[in-house]
Amino acid sequence: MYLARYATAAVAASTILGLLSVTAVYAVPKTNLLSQWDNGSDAAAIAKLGEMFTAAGGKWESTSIAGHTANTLAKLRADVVSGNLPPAVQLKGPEIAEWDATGMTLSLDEIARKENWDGVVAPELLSVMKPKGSWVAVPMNIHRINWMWASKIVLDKVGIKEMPKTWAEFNADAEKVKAAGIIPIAHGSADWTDATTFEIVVYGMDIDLFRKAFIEGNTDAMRSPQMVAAFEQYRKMVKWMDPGIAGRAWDAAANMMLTGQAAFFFMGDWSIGTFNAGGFKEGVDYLCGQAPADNGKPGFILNSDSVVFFKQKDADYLAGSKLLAHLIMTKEFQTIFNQAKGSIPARLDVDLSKGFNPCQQKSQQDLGESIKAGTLVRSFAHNMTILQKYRGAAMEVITEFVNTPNLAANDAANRMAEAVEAQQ
Amino acid sequence: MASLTIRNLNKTFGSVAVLKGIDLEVETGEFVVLVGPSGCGKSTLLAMIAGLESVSAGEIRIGERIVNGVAPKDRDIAMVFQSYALYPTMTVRANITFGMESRGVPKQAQAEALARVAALLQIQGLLDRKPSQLSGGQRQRVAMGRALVRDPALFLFDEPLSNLDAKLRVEMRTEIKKLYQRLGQTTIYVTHDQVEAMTLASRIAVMHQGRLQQFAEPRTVYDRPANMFVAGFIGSPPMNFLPAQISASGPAVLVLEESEGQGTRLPLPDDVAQSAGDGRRVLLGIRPENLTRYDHRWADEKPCLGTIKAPVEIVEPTGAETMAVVRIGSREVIARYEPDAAPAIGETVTLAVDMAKACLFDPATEMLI
Amino acid sequence: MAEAAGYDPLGAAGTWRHQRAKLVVYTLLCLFALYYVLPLGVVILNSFRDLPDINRNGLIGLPHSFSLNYWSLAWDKFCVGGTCAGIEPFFFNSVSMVVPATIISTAVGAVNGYVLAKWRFTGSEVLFGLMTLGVFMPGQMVLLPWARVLGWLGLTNTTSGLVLIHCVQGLSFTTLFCRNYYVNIPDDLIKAARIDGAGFWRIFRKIVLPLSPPILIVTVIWQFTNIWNEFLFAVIFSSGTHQPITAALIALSAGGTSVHQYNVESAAVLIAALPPLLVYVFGGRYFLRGLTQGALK
Amino acid sequence: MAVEPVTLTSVKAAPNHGRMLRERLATILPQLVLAPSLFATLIYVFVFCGWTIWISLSNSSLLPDYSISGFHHYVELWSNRRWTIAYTNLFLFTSLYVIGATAIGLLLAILIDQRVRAEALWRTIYLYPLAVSFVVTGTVWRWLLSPSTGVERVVHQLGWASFKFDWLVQREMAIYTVVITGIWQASGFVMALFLAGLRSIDPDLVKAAQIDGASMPRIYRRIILPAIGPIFISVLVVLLQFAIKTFDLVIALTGGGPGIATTVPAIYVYDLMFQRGQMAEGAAAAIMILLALSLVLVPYTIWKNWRERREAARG
Repeated sequence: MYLARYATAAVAASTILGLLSVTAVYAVPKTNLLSQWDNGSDAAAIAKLGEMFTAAGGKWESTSIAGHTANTLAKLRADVVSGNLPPAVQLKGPEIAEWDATGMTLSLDEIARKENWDGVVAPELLSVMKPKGSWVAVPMNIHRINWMWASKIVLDKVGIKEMPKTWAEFNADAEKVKAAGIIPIAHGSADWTDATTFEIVVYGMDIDLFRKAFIEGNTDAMRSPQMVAAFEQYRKMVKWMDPGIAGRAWDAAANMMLTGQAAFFFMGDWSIGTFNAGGFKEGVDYLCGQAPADNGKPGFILNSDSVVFFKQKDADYLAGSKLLAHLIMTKEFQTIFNQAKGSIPARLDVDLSKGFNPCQQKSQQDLGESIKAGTLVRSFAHNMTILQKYRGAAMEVITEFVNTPNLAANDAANRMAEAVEAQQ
Repeated sequence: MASLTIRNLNKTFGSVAVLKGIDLEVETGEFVVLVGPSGCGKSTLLAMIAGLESVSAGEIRIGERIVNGVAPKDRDIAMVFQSYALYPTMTVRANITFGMESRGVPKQAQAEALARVAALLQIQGLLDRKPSQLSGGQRQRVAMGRALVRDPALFLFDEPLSNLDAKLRVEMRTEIKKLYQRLGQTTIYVTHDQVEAMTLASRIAVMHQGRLQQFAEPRTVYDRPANMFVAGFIGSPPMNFLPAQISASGPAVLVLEESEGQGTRLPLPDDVAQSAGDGRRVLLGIRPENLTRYDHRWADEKPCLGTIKAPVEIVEPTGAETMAVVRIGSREVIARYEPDAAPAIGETVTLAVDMAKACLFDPATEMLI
Repeated sequence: MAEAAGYDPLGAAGTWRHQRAKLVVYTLLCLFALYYVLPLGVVILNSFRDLPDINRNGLIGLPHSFSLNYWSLAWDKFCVGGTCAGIEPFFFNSVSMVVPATIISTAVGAVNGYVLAKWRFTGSEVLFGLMTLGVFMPGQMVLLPWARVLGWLGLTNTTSGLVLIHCVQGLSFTTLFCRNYYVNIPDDLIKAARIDGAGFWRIFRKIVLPLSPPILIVTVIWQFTNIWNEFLFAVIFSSGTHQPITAALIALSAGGTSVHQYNVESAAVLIAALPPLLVYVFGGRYFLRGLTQGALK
Repeated sequence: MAVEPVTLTSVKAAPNHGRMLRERLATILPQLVLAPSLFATLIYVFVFCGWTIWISLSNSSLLPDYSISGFHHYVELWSNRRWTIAYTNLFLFTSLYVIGATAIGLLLAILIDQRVRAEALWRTIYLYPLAVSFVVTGTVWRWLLSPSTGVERVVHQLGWASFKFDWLVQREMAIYTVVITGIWQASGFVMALFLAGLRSIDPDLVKAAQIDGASMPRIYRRIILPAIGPIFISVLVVLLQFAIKTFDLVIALTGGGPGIATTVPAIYVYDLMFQRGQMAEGAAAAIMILLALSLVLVPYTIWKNWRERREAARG
């Protein structure tokens, strides 16, 4: 009797211990992704990532914060100050380096080596994702900024056969459109949209100026005659916009182009998501082309969304971070995510022939050519180059220029240089 | 029931002294009225007896117990407020039983006490009403009921009748008197109305500027006021004051300083003159009812009668009596007339002064001589 | 009738002038009403229109199409805030935050007001002054200190943390409202109750609380709508599936890099605004009464 | 006889001890009850303010850093164009908003006070904006005020092609659209406050003035408005603190644009502290907001104290 009882107890105990050790070894991967993709198609794309995570046996949670990027960053800061590092956060450009410098980020070198990320990710992204030589961020996509979209209806009506290749051609075409009583450029003014269009102008006019001013943050370049010339070109373009730009959402501006109220529209490739959702077709309703570049070379302004992982005490979250990093880099996710968002995969080895929009295919092709031509740059307007404080100061001047008709190009250039210098 | 003893009680708010050295001994079963003009400290004194204000110095005893630091609820007192302080959200019933409920009195006992008080005050029909549905007089009764329902050591009344109209006030005054005569509880009653004080009190404590001026039976306070303040405060219309000088050469007389001609001479009881001293300057205090139309028949009845001639300036009939304001020297003096014998304005009348009832005050100290 | 007690400013004038004056009054009232109702009207109409209608005829216009479908889409299908379950989960997150925060801050405010109005002690007026300073703190400034405090208390990213924040930030208001109201309760009532043997809490429960409904309604309306609509803390101090409704609201109103479905978004916005709107519509009368009786003096 | 006092004291002594403690507790109970809220509020107000002052004097950038580096962030702040625009906007917006909301609120209160029919309906209509988040109403107002989607477009469609209402996109005028929207939201609340005041006026006062032959406008100007004087002060203080804290309205309506024309200090603080990683300068800006607040609060407190003392003196 005694013995039997003892045996039963022992068996029970060892079973429980066994179970415990099993759970300890096989942690349930957990994560909570903090991002600003909060709405509509963006949210759907992130929800897809969540499904993949769950399917791989993880416990998925996401926190999406809208509006101002400041909200996401405020949330990140609040979490850090409260001592609860978030496991995964959508961060980009120089912010990756800044947060990496705090020593709170999680190194992903092990998994990167195993999956050969260095071999498949676009080279221009490597320095961003590995600020100190160690992988701390996972790129989700490559956005192209220097797109020019045009309304097929308007071009046909006005008789423009080909997308303009240089700014001179563009200016001539815009005049034609204007003469036909149609708004030449659809635009919605906000600091980031104004800066997006302006960086396209600067890039198209003088790629060296772009590098000096917007990548190195050189203030002499900002007040140079070339920059003044770029502002002058921009002033012309602002005059070709309608008076209702202030406060207009960018997608409302896209709609003006799509419905033939306006001819051209400068915006990154996330517009494709909007075009698709509205049922508009490339070649029928709209055309896509590289924004004008006076050097005649293929060019590419790149923006990339990425996820940074922070150190965690909980083994479940560590496992989750590894799983999430792995999933983001899979071809499957890169395909699904980018088909929804209009961008192209951050991996160069994904086949875009199926399920991608023709413009996206062109984007991938141009990326390759641009790398060859040495014209690939990262986007200043989308926070891939200089620190937020310099970028913010410069963008303020650009958006002020757009909204102040009597602000001279020369003054704007000087003001931009001064604003950035004030932050140094 | 208990006595109340107050010794050298002081109260200061910041640097302001509100009560200065109050001594008061109230015997068991006495009805003491604290009376005085507003701001004299009487309500503060009552609040201190109730425990609603702290004691700055001195001591308060209820019965044998010093209650200085005792919470109001443990002092075994009941209080009726000027505003009645009926709980507006409770019915009359709940208002009356609230105190017993707070003290955990059994329901049965509560009901009995309620029935007793309701019958006593004849408010049986009002028990389920809210205070807002009661008239002023009914509210007053309920407020009394709330106090009467217990059998406290001490009843405290804080100007309970001042919110009632004149007629009701007189009625309720009588009611309170009846109740007291029936229950015989030790009661402290604050009022600024000297008529209430006179009618209700077994003893009156007159207060002024934080000091107790006089503490005595109503009759004494009226007839022999301790000082000019009490003399002026108690009695309506108030006592008249006339400057005068004592002359003890021959039969003692008082010479008015400011009368027509070379000074009217009024007879003075010898003992008064002697105790005051010859040639002393005094203030003559004489109540209006002791200053009236001269009648020859009185010469025999009233041994100490003087006369003054004065012109009438104003005549005020009040119904039962008529007041005549006459001028003596620079002073206006009020005399009392029977309505059918009232003088005419402008007439110079001869007034009889009943010097047996006169009070003499020291002009410097204002104290009764 | 309450009106009978009031005065009739126009009553004394002649009939013709009276009529003309009435006309002016109602015209003005209607004009202002238009100014006030317009935004709400636009959103309500849009919540029933289909997308082509909105895109073709603009955001402002009478419906050429009508469907109730968008309301149900908005409630539990629309993709917002990283999930595609509509705003329903956000809605209930908000409820579970707003209800306790409102009740606690009102209750504590009432007790504080009771102490500060009826149990004054040396320095209590100064303390009251200091407490009301909390009304003026800008939200952006206190964000990080709050993060630190929540970290210490272990309440980061929890509903309890948000409840705590809203309670502390609301205390200044609730205390101010209640104290100013309770000051008008006669001191004699409290004294009478003390002589009747009631203590601190019994007086509060039996005497003060039954007199409080007007001010409690003001406080509850104020707290409820403010906490429901507050977005900075709601967004920063919540996480994952605990985000309150304002997090979803910003997602709806902000541009973002995705496509606007104005009809569903309008419906979502209306659902999100419904609780405070209802509170105002049904509590408005009491709100005014509470204000009249001394909430703000 | 000799035994009795002994038993009395021995019986009384034991409960006396507990009783004394209980009574002590009872006397400080109000303070005890107040203490937790007081503690929380004082931390909230003073410690949080102190923390911000400290940060503004430090070198904090991405995250708080507690080494003091002096006042240079304040100097930088005032040399920043955007900040001077924000501060100027604050004063422009605040004064127009306070005046406008007070005037409209008062007018509405007076109109409603004319014994109108369906009073509750009018009140609800005017009061509801306060119930809805600015995140929502700001967006809708943007639609309404934007020339391409809003009022201007509708009027054009109705056939008046030259009609212009494009303040939202005019650099100099955009701040006034913020004022319009702000007034829209707050004036209903102001109306409620004034209405409460008007209702508390003794009707005899107005009757007396009517008998004296005063016209209605004159009665309002000379009798009623002076009688509700204290309400004006309450309204001013409430509106001022709303105005100075303005944040979500501007974010939703103009995003601080066109350009940076409608930036306000609260947005500036938020941008610097959270988006740009310039925490110290952001904290300095927050302190400047507090200073602007104290410009309002200090005179108000002095006035209030003076009034209370005067009332106390009158007894």
